[in-house]
Amino acid sequence: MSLRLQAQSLACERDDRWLFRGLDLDIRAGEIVRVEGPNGSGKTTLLKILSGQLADYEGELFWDERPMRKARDAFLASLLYLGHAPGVKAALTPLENLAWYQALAGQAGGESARFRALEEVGLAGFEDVPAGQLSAGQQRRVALARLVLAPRPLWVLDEPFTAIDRDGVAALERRLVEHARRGGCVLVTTHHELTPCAELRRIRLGGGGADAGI
Amino acid sequence: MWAFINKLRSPKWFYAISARLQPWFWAAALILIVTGSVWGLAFAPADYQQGNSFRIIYVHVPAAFLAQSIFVSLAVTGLVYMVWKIKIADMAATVMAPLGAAMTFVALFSGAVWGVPTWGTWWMWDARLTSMLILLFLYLGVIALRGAFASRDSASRAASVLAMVGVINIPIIKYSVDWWYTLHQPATFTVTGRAAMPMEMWLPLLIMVLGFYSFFIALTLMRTRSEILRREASKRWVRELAEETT
Amino acid sequence: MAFATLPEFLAMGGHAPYVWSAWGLTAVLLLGAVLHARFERRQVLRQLRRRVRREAHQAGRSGRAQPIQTSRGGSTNEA
Amino acid sequence: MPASEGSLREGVAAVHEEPRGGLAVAVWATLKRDLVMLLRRRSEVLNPLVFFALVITLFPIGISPDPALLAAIAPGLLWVAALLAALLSLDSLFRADYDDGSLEQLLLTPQPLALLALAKVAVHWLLTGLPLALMAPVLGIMLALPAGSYLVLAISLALGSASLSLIGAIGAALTVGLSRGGVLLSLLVLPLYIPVLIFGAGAVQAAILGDGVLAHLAILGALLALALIFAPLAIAASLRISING
Repeated sequence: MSLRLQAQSLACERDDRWLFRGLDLDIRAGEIVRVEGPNGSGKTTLLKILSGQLADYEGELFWDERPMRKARDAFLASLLYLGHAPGVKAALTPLENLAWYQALAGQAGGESARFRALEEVGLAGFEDVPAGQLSAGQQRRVALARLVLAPRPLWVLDEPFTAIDRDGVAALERRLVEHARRGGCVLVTTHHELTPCAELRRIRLGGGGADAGI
Repeated sequence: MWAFINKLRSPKWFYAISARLQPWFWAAALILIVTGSVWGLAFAPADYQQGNSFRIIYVHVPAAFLAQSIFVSLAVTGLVYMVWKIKIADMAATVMAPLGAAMTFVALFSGAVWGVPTWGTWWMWDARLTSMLILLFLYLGVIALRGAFASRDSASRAASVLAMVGVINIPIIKYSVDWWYTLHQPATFTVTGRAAMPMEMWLPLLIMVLGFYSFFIALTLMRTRSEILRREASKRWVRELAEETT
Repeated sequence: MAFATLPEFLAMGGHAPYVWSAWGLTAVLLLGAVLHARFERRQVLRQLRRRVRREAHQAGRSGRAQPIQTSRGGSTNEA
Repeated sequence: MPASEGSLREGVAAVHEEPRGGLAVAVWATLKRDLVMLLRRRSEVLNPLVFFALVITLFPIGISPDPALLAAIAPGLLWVAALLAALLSLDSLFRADYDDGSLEQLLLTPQPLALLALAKVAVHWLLTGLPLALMAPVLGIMLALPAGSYLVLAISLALGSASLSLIGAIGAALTVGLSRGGVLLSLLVLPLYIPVLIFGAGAVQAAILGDGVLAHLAILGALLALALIFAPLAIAASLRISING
């Protein structure tokens, strides 16, 4: 199972300002790639481009050595993206939230899978409480339960540690490493310092993209 | 065709070529509008029914034509921008929209003023005037939407989509308003719908229409050039240009 | 010629207010558009020159020979 | 960790063989999710209906209680008030999803965004347009709407409000990223509503006059068909623009 996300001379211009230019990336199975940079350096934009949300870039993207344009469906089916906002509906219970994501992904997994995923992220007992009544950290955990729920090889996580307590952070870090070791691949931005490990790699975006390219 | 599209990608090329085209369109606009105005105002015969008030036609019709054409141009440039990502198209759309709104306003105002001697009232829910009024709202929507976004790229795309949606709707709006009007007021008299106009009347009208189109093209070229300088201010060729023209 | 005398022309057969106000507004808007476009162009050029000067000055002060192309700063879309 | 190495592989294999019926499942789940959510916040569903009734109450007070006069303007009044009521709830169509990040997730599914957006629009119609259409005859009585036009009023509103929801959703998608999109949304959308208004109110008027209403309803149907073809594409394109802020 090959797993390879490549970018060639990737550049993004927003309103006449280059966020980054000439960025070459080659992300393979078994890696945790942390995108670093000061605020406004285009971390989120890069993740959005690499997760196929933004078509507004220059350069080429490849998934499994095929151009992204052709491989888009296969790519989206392998991708799990968690953005700044958790994507959890306050009016729905954690179970219902996960059920929607399961259906969107076209997964067969039933109720038991959802229960197990919620238990994994420490939300046992909260399955039927409307998410609006949960704390910000717990809502984030509902979103993180999708990591357990859907066996997707590529994880793109934008600030996944936000609002999570210390135990949760440690558990999430373990989960990332484990995912990488099992042949998955993680692309992450975070202000939290990740414990160094063999799988961890860093990409640095400079202010205004001056040192990212050219 | 393809080569032309590729050339359009370069604002520098457009800036150079438009500099050469611009004077011709200004000259054409000036000559045509002056000729058409003198002819229409002073030489064309008075209408046997409406007398001299019919001379409003020489500004009303060209403005109405232009108002509709500019909206179609907005949609076309929007499509070009969305499909080929040609920035020039969006710059042109940015500068065309206010002129289109102004022309719509001219058509509305002249139509309303024309209504006083014709219908005896300042405003009549005439099919054409109503369609024009709706068109004005469509223009205001496009302009407001473009202004509402913080990011210019998003604003451009949103305005393009709205212009395209609007252009699909314009014929529908026009036909439904025409139908609505005939239903409510059995058509007695429309100001511009005229079977046969003598040549001395329609020739100046044609000249005025052509003059207005030349004016539109000339003004769009000129303002697009300013827009290029504004948006490409960080490019080397623009800097050099700025230093040259000091 | 549809009119014999100038006052007759100006009176427009009694329709003067309508004809002249419609034509007048059109003329004002067209002329206004031209003047605005000219003013806009001058202003853009002026801003551009100011920006070039400012950045040349900044580059000179910081003591490095900076190529024009990569120097950035200030807001780009003040329009 | 229950997800073993095997299950990751399985999952990867599963995604490569396109899940069958995935689209229908996703659209159905989106429909169900939105319905459940709105039904849990009933006031949001009721507000447009109350607004509709209120506006209709204002007219006799503002104009005259004379039944003959009211009967003459009733078709147009009912249609305009229903149109404004439907507009009222449009702003929140995508906003909650935008704010909590679900919209990004919706954009990232392998399923076509246009159809998922269509599911959301369908919910909007089911909980706004359809109740308004059902409620309109009651308000028609209060406006002394002539007999024989009640059914046509409900049918024309039901058909027309579906077009309104679709067209309005384009505006909602374009303005969802703007902090103050509400007024702008009305400015964008109302001009596009005019053909629907003309034929909708026209149908009721024709029913009162005893003319054939089928032609009007057919045109409303044609407008709906057009909207069904084009609007989802425009909505999807607009959502992609808005998500990039």
